[in-house]
Amino acid sequence: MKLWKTILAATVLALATGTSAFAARTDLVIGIPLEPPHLDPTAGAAAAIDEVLYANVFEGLTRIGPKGEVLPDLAESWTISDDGKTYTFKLHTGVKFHDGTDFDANDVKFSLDRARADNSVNAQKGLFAAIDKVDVIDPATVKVTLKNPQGSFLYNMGWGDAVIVAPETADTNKEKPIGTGPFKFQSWAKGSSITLVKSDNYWGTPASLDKAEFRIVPDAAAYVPALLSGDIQAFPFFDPDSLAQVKDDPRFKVVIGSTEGETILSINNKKPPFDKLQVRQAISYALDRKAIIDGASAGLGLPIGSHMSPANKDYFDLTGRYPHDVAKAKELLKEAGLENGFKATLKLPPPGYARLGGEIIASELRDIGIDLEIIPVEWAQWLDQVFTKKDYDLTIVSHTEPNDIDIYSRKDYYFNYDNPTFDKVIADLNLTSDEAKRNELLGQAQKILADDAVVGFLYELPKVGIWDAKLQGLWENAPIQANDLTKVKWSD
Amino acid sequence: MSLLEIDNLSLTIGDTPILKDMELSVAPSEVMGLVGESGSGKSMTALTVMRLLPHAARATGRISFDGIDILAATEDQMCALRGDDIGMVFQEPMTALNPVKTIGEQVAEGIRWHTKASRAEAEDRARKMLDRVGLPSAKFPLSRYPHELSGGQRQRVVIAIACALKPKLLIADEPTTALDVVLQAQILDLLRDLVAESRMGLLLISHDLAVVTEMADRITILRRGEVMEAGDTARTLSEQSHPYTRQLAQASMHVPARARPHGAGSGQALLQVESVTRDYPGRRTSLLWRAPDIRAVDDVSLSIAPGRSIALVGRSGCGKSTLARMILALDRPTSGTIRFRGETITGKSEAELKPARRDMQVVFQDPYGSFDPRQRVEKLVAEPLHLLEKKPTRAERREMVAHALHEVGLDQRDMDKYPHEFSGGQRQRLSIARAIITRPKLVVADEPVSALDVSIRAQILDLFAELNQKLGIAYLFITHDLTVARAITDEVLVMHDGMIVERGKTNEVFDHPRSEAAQALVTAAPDLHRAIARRMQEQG
Amino acid sequence: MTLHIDIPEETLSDILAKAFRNSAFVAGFVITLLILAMAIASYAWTPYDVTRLVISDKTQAPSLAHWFGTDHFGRDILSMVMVGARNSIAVALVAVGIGMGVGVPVGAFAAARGGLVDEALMRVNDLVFAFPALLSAIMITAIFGPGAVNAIIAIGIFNIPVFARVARAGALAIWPREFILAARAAGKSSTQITVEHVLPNIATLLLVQGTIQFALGILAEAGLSYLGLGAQPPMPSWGRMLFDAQTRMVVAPWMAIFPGMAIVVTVLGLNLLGDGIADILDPKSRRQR
Amino acid sequence: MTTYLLKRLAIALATLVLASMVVFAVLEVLPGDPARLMLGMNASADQVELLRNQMGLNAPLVLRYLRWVGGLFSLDFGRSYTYSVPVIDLVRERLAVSLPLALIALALSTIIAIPVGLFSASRRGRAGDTVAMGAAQLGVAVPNFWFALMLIYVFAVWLRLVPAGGFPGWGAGVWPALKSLLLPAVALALPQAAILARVTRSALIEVLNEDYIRTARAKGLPYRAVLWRHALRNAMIPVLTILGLQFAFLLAGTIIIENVFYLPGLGRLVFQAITQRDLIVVESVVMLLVAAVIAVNLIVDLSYAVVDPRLRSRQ
Repeated sequence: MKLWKTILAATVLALATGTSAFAARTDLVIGIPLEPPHLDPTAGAAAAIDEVLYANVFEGLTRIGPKGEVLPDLAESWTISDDGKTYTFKLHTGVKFHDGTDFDANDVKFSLDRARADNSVNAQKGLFAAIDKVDVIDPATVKVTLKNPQGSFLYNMGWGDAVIVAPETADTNKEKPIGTGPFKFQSWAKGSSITLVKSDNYWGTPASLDKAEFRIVPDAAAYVPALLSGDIQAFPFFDPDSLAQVKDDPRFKVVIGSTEGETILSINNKKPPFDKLQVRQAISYALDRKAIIDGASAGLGLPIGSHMSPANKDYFDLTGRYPHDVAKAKELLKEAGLENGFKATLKLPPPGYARLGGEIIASELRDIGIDLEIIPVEWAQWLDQVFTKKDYDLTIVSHTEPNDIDIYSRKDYYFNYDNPTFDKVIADLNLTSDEAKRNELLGQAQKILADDAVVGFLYELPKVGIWDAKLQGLWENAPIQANDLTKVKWSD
Repeated sequence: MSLLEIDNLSLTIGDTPILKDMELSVAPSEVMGLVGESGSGKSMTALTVMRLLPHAARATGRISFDGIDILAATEDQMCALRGDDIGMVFQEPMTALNPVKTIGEQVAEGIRWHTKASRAEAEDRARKMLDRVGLPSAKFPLSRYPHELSGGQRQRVVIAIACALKPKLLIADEPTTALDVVLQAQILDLLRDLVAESRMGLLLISHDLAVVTEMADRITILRRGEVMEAGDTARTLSEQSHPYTRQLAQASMHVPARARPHGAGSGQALLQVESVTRDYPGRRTSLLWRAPDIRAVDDVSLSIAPGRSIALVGRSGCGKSTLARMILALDRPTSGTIRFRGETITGKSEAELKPARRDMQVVFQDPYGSFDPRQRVEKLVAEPLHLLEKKPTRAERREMVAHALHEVGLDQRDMDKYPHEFSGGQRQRLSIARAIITRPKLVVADEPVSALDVSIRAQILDLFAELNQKLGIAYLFITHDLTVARAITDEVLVMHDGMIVERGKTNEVFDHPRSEAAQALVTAAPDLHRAIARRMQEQG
Repeated sequence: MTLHIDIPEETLSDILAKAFRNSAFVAGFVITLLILAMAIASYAWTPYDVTRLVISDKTQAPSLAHWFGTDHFGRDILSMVMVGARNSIAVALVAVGIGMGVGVPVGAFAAARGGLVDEALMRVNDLVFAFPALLSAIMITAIFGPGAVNAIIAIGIFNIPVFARVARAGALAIWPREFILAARAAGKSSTQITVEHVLPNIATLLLVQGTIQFALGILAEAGLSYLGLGAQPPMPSWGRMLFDAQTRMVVAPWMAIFPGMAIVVTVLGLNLLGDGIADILDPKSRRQR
Repeated sequence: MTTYLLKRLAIALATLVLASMVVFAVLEVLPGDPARLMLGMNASADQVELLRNQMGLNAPLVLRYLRWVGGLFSLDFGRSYTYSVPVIDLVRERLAVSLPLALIALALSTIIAIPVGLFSASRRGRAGDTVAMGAAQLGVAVPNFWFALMLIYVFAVWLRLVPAGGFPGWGAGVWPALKSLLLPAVALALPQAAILARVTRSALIEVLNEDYIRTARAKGLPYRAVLWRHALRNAMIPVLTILGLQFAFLLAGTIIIENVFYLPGLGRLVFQAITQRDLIVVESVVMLLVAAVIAVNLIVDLSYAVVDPRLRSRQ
């Protein structure tokens, strides 16, 4: 036995030296759940693209800050005409792309025209719909004229899909992204990791990290061991389900923030029996939001009553509209002539909130006689069957795009909801840019959605971040799906 | 002092007794014959001497070899003896050699292991040894593999391995049982020469009295693990003082009483075979062409009259079984026609063959292989009834099976038993019952008694003779054993390399064989009478 | 590589007597019986209702109230293991049934006909073998949607070539036997011979291979439901219980231990049963892997 | 010998063509539209249609099949929908993980299993045999993803000897890359070693009953020499068959292990491609795996002939 012990001791020594020694570190390994399909934010909807590149490699005219506020970025300052239709942006000078070429107004015109062109493959083409024309005044000034005033235009220019690219490298960004940000792209091992390094010709305050590696960890089971073994030092979007194992560990900091994500039980409003208001209201009464949050999100995330995130300034608390009341729910079902319940399907996309939340909701609806058959689907199938063909009864999804209450007014949207009064409110909202007026209209919109019980409003998706206790500067909230590393550094 | 002395040796495997107080001794350059029927424990004696017994075996008593106490020897001591001082030859040549090693390696291995000779030296001695056993290196280089040799040649390699180091004692356990008569004679001659040349002691184990009589100076007769009688071969077999010895000797020479076959020889031929040939495709030696076809049966013509009993005799591989299968329409001839009861049966479909099959059935050699162990006797014996126009009812079927069992000397109640509940002899009776249940006109018997012990063989031959008398069934007997042919058949056809080289009345052909192949068969076939007579003459 | 079959020469009573002296058989038989009893019992009674979620008492350690503790939704793990047994066994059993039902006739037919038919069938067999089983199972469930039924089909398909090969090897060892020639001499067609003589003699071989494929079926079902493609909630399945447990290994180890043990014990039981049967009935037959 | 080789080759090609048709047909039936997935929820229907044309998804079925098969021969599998990169580059990257992982696992499995099989065959029925075979039974019964989790928590989290997962890439040096493949290889090797040990044992026991073993012992060779010089080589054929099957499984059957250790292997590439309806990747990689299996079978067949001379002269 003695020999065996010495051999084990020797191997432990040899292997241990392999792990990194603890000097003041300037490198960081971040864990992300999904691998971006490619590295061009202007040509794909996948959130993973922005998680790696937004504010790190690419920059837009404006930028959205940690609290969702609009900050200047490549545009140093701007003036808005009285009728709110023309914006004149004053650009920073001496800015260079990572390939050394200069940045000026022409790149802005190229980027905006490219995004709103007919054959554009930009996933958020709607953001640029309001633009009438873009004029270059001089290399440092660009004038944008809108068809009609748009309150959210500056915010829209802060989206990942609105970053500024150079004409020469626009087509190759998918493989070799060239931007103006503090970090530049180094390498991409498909299926494994994406590495960024500090840009040596950055126009603004340089980043404190020299190297940032985004490592792809698809399986939640692997998050915890990766953290505990020191392979990965930060998970900005950690899986709440695995939190229990690490939250009391002094080596790590757990930061709970908010996102713009409204997690909802979407209902196909045209498909019987869901076309009856009493049935939808019965569902809302049957839902116990607290149990869902405890079971599916480890108790994190705030309940919501309508389609607005509590982190948003225009949030109206309507959670009281449908308190958890099984008796009321059964009564409503009797009114709708369905007292002995009915069968329906519940299609669940891959994320944890859906797969876990789905089981709890199925159990809760079973208490009032609605027997749900759970059908897990991949995103491709969900988009095809639910989103495009509307072939579904119920589904669970979290809408993470900011300020997206207008989706209920879109024709042919997968809710199959059609309410002219609601559409009128949204139309007025688009035309006004006065804050007080917008707040009042948004309130009306939220109230209508709650009264119509268009969907089952569940909770605001929490941003569960966990990283090394000695790491500073990572965002607490996620107003948009991004990991802004510009301010991140090690404390000791 | 004798080379090998065994006294009151008892052996049990697990809890079944194998040998009881056995005595035996072999002197240098003496041939001791050990005779016994299957299950008598003769092979186990050899394995006990070699100490190659299974784990559960327990041996008591004394075995001394050249002064060494075998039972007390350590495994290392035994390893030193085996292959060097004691050599052993086994029964089944086809599986006795390692298929993936060359014959050179297998012969040289023993030499190198015992004498630490160099590879070249060992191979040279191996080449000499193989030459000595009749496998000249010109035709049989060391690089040949066992599957490239025939059964007889492989047995010669086994003998070469056993005698490579000039052992003091050679044990041969049924060395020629799996070989045909001519090959058997050659191997026995080889053994006799080797024993004489290096003054070896030979312990020859066999169930065939005639073989032992020709070879052995002294003889020990074993029955269920006990020695019945031992002594000088000629005197023991001629005086036959012990009743079991007498029974064995008589059974070996038994000829069933055959009155005139009833209504024989008249009328139209039952079976007419006209210039039948059967070719098998040669091995494909390369992509473009293959070796020339092998002609198993070459332009054979014969006819069998109703009730006649014909023998088809020849060395193994002469094509007799192939011919039998074609007659039974279990194999299609390449050319030529076979007519049965006047209708041609070659080239007919299974349905058309049904009436013909009803009148011809088959009995096989291996009593254990010819019955499906999963079925009851009733269903097995009744299988040919499938050929009847009208399917018999269950009761009719049981009645017909009972009748058939009675005819072959078995009891009605045996119908509900399974095959494994019967002895070898009884199973061969079941096989015959199956063959006669549809009252066939012709029964083809392919080596029906060669797997049976001598005493049982005699009873089965009597049964065949009796059925020929009572039911007038014609037989086509296929055998390589001339005593069986002489005992049971009227005419004989001698086959050699696919052709019938001689035909005629059985006794006439065997007494004065004209064709060269027939002569070789007759001279090689061991005959107990002749062997005893010659032994008596030698001792004067 | 033909299979050498020595057909046993014993009556049923001898076999049973030998069976209960064979330790592998006894152990395997007892374990399999226990698991089956647990599965059947779960239809009538389980300590708690597996469909009721009680979030308030989630991830409780094993206690008198909950012998195996509770999972992340407060469900009783013992009850889920019992009901999960029902699902795993059903999937594996039917999958073996499909494998045998299709594979054995194909294998027997190929052995009986020989020549081109045999060659063609064996090529198709090799083709199915060539497809990576797990990947193809995922493709099947992706096309027809996950669920116990599709898992059965996916696993069943990949049992077919195994049984076809075993049945063909077994039949090829029987066809040259003399009692087959005797049956041909009695005018029986190759199909009749296959049914009456060949199949009964390779039955034990198939039974042994059946237990092995049954055990592999349990593991395959666990793998598929681990990937979320097996039986869907509220029907519990051992594989998905392991998946749910892995993010709580440190905090709630019992969530991983009990379903894992259930899988190990069931597969172990079945393999021992297979070994036992093989040793008892066909001491000299070599089991195809 | 050559006819044996050519015949097997012809069969292999026929199986490959058949496989390509089956794979292509199966994937045409797969529901879900890759273009819609790439553009997300906010893109309009005509934008999706535009992308479908750009990607050639609307071309007639037969044309796409022929174009794809044509590409197969020149190793140009076409471009992946999601990664918009030649599939062959993707596959080459992933093979750099899957191939070494499979080889290490196979080596581990063989090194453990053959001696154990030999040991328990030579001590058949005695204590050593029952213990070894008991362990083998357990090895087969443990689901490998459960075993993997145990390994991670012991060796990566607690002892911190090896990384808990991920693959640093061969660029980061051979030793770190090997270290990251160590645990997954052990997790994969265990069940395979258990199966291989049982097969080796039963094959050896079968051979030890043969007559030529008795002839060898009668030559005076001690038991150990008989085992190594005569029994082992004859038992190789069933062992080789199992090794062939195992290598084929290790190439593509390791999705779950690749998930647990988040390794960028071939299995996960195809699994993700299926979920993202990246048909070109699925078709090409499955074809590659089928071809690999057929090649492995061919090699196993040839190795039979090397081991057993009887097969060499067979027509």
